[in-house]
Amino acid sequence: MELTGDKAKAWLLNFEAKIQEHKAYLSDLDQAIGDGDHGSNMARGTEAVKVNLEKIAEPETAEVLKQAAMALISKVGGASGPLYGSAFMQMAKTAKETTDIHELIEAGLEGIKHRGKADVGDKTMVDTWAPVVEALAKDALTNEAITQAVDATKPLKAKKGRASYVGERSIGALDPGAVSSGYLFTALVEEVLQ
Amino acid sequence: MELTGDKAKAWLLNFEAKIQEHKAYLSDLDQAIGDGDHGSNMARGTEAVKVNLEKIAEPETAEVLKQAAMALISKVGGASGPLYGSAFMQMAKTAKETTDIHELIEAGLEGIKHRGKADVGDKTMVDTWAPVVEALAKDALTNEAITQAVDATKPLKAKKGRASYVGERSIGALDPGAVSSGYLFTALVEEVLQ
Amino acid sequence: MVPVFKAKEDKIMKKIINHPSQVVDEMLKGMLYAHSDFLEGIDETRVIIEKDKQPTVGLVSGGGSGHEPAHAGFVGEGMLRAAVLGEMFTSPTPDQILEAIKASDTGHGVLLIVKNYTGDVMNFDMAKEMAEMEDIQVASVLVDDDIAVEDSTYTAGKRGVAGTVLVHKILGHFAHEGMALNDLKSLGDALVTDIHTLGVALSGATVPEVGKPGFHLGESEMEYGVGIHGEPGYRRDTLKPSREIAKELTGKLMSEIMTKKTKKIGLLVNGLGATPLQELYVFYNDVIEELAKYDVEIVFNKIGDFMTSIDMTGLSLTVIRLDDDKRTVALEAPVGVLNW
Amino acid sequence: MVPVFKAKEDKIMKKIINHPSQVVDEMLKGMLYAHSDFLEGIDETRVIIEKDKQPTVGLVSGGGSGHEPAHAGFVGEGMLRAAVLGEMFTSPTPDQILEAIKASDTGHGVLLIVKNYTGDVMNFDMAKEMAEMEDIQVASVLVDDDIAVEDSTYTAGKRGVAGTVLVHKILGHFAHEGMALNDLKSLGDALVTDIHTLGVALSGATVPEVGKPGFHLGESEMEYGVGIHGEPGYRRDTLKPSREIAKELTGKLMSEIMTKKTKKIGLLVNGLGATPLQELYVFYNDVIEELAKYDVEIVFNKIGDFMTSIDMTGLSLTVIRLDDDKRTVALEAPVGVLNW
Ligand SMILES: Nc1ncnc2c1ncn2[C@@H]1O[C@H](COP(=O)(O)OP(=O)(O)O)[C@@H](O)[C@H]1O
Ligand SMILES: Nc1ncnc2c1ncn2[C@@H]1O[C@H](COP(=O)(O)OP(=O)(O)O)[C@@H](O)[C@H]1O
Ligand SMILES: [Mg+2]
Ligand SMILES: [Mg+2]
Ligand SMILES: [Mg+2]
Ligand SMILES: [Mg+2]
Repeated sequence: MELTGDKAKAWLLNFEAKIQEHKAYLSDLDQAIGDGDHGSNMARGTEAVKVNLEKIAEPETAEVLKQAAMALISKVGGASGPLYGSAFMQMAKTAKETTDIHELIEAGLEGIKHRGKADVGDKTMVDTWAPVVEALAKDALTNEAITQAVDATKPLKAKKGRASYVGERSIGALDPGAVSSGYLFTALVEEVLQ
Repeated sequence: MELTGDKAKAWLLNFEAKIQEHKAYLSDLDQAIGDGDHGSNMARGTEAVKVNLEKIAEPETAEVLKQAAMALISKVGGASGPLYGSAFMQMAKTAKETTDIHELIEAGLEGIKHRGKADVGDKTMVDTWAPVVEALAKDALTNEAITQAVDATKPLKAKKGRASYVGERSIGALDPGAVSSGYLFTALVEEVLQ
Repeated sequence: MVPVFKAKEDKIMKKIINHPSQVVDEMLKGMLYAHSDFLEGIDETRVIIEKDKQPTVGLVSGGGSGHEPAHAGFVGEGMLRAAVLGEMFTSPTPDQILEAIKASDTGHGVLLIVKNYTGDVMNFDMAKEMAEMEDIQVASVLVDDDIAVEDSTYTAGKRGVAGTVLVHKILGHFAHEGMALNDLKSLGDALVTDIHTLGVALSGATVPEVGKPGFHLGESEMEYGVGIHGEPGYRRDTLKPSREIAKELTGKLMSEIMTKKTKKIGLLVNGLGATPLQELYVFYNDVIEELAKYDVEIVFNKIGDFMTSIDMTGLSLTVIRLDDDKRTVALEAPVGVLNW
Repeated sequence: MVPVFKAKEDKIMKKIINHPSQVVDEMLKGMLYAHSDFLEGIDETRVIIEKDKQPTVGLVSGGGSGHEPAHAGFVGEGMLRAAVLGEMFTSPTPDQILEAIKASDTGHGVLLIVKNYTGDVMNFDMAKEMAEMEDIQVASVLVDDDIAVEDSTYTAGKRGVAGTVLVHKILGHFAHEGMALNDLKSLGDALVTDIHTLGVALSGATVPEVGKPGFHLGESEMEYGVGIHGEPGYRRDTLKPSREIAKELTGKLMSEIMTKKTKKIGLLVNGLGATPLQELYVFYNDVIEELAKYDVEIVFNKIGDFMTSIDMTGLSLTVIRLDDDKRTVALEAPVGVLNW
């Protein structure tokens, strides 16, 4: 399936709304195994994304993705800023050649892995992105698949990011970045895939 | 009545015991209108007095009073140190000429007034010392007279020392220095006058 | 082993110490271990003194402990020659002060800088009398910068608080330049009339041996005009934003300092011990915006912990009149102390 | 008007601020108001930079806010050229770091000093890539002194904490002396392996926008090995006397540093924000007595608040290997910054 400029914009605005709604929840998740700022980091970032996107009258896929990347990189900070930022930057670059959703999200995942050096099973956002990419390859991305991927971070022991400091104690908690990525993909399902 | 060296020593050892016993109470009184250290200040000081006096095998009035003065001056600090210290220093000087108790305590009161510039009614230890001196002049010092003097500091507004900072709020509280001076004179009654 | 310190009411006091009664001595030992390159102690006393004494008037200050870095943190070239440390919140005794005076005198006399509290005044006075009997020239300057307290014949007068550190710095500079004792004394007496301070507290200070805060403020309360020993202030209020605290303090301080047609001032924002530096800067920002209302130039500032009250949260603001540029030069001069 | 700040659970946060979301910006404004004689900001960023830039390698550091005086308090001659301030406890963003790099370069390149946190590393890396695209020479040194955290391929590695300030000071001195970027980088890479830190907390830190402490310690609890953002440590315990804390920390730190047959060390006792200076000295005294067990000479020390965690009570101890006297010279060299 193709990601048009309009759909891309709608997707990211929906993502912003979800983040704002669940801001406190994301911070609480981060408080448990990190430093408690993931909600405010993402809220600050997606609000900047929204501001950037609202300026675009005739959305063009690569431009929308690039504007999102710029906003995330320059407003979030912390770990999630460069990671989400790199994901969208890679997507923007790829969008110059293809707007196929699977290929775009796969490029995003590569951006995250390149920047953060995390792998599947390290209890990071990668654990949401990787199964999503696989589902998209089979054209089978559903809210259930997303929830399943997010929930699967619970039993994992964190090996990357701030949560790795708590070691064993991270087991049993959801990864906040995996959860915020979950919202990104539910928004994708709602705005683009359905 | 005369203050012999033996009696002087017994008096001050009794004073020390009373201070140790009521240390917490004195600090609590000071906490209410001062800084809460009068009990520990006096405990530290009278303990040093005791150490000094126990070294004296054949007590001589002036020497006992001087040793007490030195201990109080060098161990108490705060406001009460120089005041009690000056009182005993004046008493020691006077003891070279007379050992009459009334004259000695009167000299002590002068020492306090000279050092602290407080007058009767300022809600300080002077409000215990002054009536005691008067009672001694009439040979009529009793525990009741002492208690009455101490209690009379309650309705006063403090005009000297740390308690003056709380102004009106000092009304209704006993003055800690007046109370500790009360113990000094009850000890005098017990060891010397009775 | 006593792992925790039970205070009254069975509350546990959270401090990194060994025993409440040993704090002052162990702190002093720690200071001497750390700074023996230029500071030394005097045996059997709690005096900290410069090793290398220039042939100038020696400045001696001190007071109760609990105000660190005051006063030992200001001993060194161009500031104090010696600091005398009392028990926690309790003036040191005359014999200790006397030792500091004797060790500080190089034949040019000694200037005592005393905060105006009954205890400090009397103990330093006694020490001065003793030193004079030993033929040492001694003068003293009394600092009473705290305008929270009424100054009248019916009180012990205004208290000496954070502004004392500015007196150390300015007089320390002139002493270092070789000024004579009498001149330092006159300069100091004039100086203290141009320094005004007001403090606010968000919580009380806990003296280790007492084990509970000197006063208790409710969850949403603050107090204006507190002293540095937990002396109560002039008003208890609900917690206000920094901007309003700045407005109240600058208003009161400026109306004091403007009685002299002041054109140039210096500012000292002093943390009371447990206040993060970030809050001191937020507050400084509000002070500056507040001062835009006045026709004065800010020619000097200092922000940090200088005269604390153990672990009190809160701050004080000091305004000093600097129309005489020599004072500013003295404040800006480099100095060989730990915490200026 | 909102006089009090309701945090979650309806607890009131006691801070001298205006609004939780404005703390960083107002603090920055306060700093620039106060120190415009030698520091300036860069418009539209949260960068604080030296006004007078020598033609040498520029050192740029930074990180989340809340660690004051780090890092802005260390900007000036002989130390950092610029500090980049992130949100509270959150790494600054690459575009801000890039502006700091551009403004710090005098043609001799820029050295980034980065604390080892995933966020800081990634943001500084991105900025470095961007700067290289603009043909600025950039190198970076990663500080990971916190031995509380296991260093393995299964973690993000050791954290950068108070020891970072020693890296600023030593590399700052050599940069000031004219050392080239590559040499500074090699020197820094070796240096960080010789700096080890451990912290203890008696209470958690409260981020203004969160409104409650990052972790809660019971009335008689303390935690060993905490990080500077409220990261949990390696053991929770009942509150111990200073002597025992000193024993535990020096034991762990010395066994780390003695792997290199160290003969000379330096010590940094760092308050975490709300710890009175008197406790830092009591603790220092215990550290020195503990170190008598080891055959090492203490040739440098520093005691105070350098890398704080907002209003956390607690402290950290850093041990640095100083067998190379050049490091000691660099640490002792005079410097033109606010809070060294
Ligand atoms: N190396 C990494 N690779 C991928 N994701 C990571 C990595 N490190 C951290 N993350 C993600 O970032 C999230 C935390 O983001 P955030 O709280 O905003 O940043 P910070 O940890 O700097 O406070 C984690 O929940 C995790 O999903
Ligand atoms: N000027 C003064 N003259 C006489 N007594 C005074 C004066 N100032 C204070 N006092 C006495 O000292 C007592 C307080 O002593 P203390 O608590 O030991 O010292 P500090 O006030 O320095 O803490 C007061 O209760 C009062 O009786
Ligand atoms: Mg986080
Ligand atoms: Mg008292
Ligand atoms: Mg006292
Ligand atoms: Mg963070």
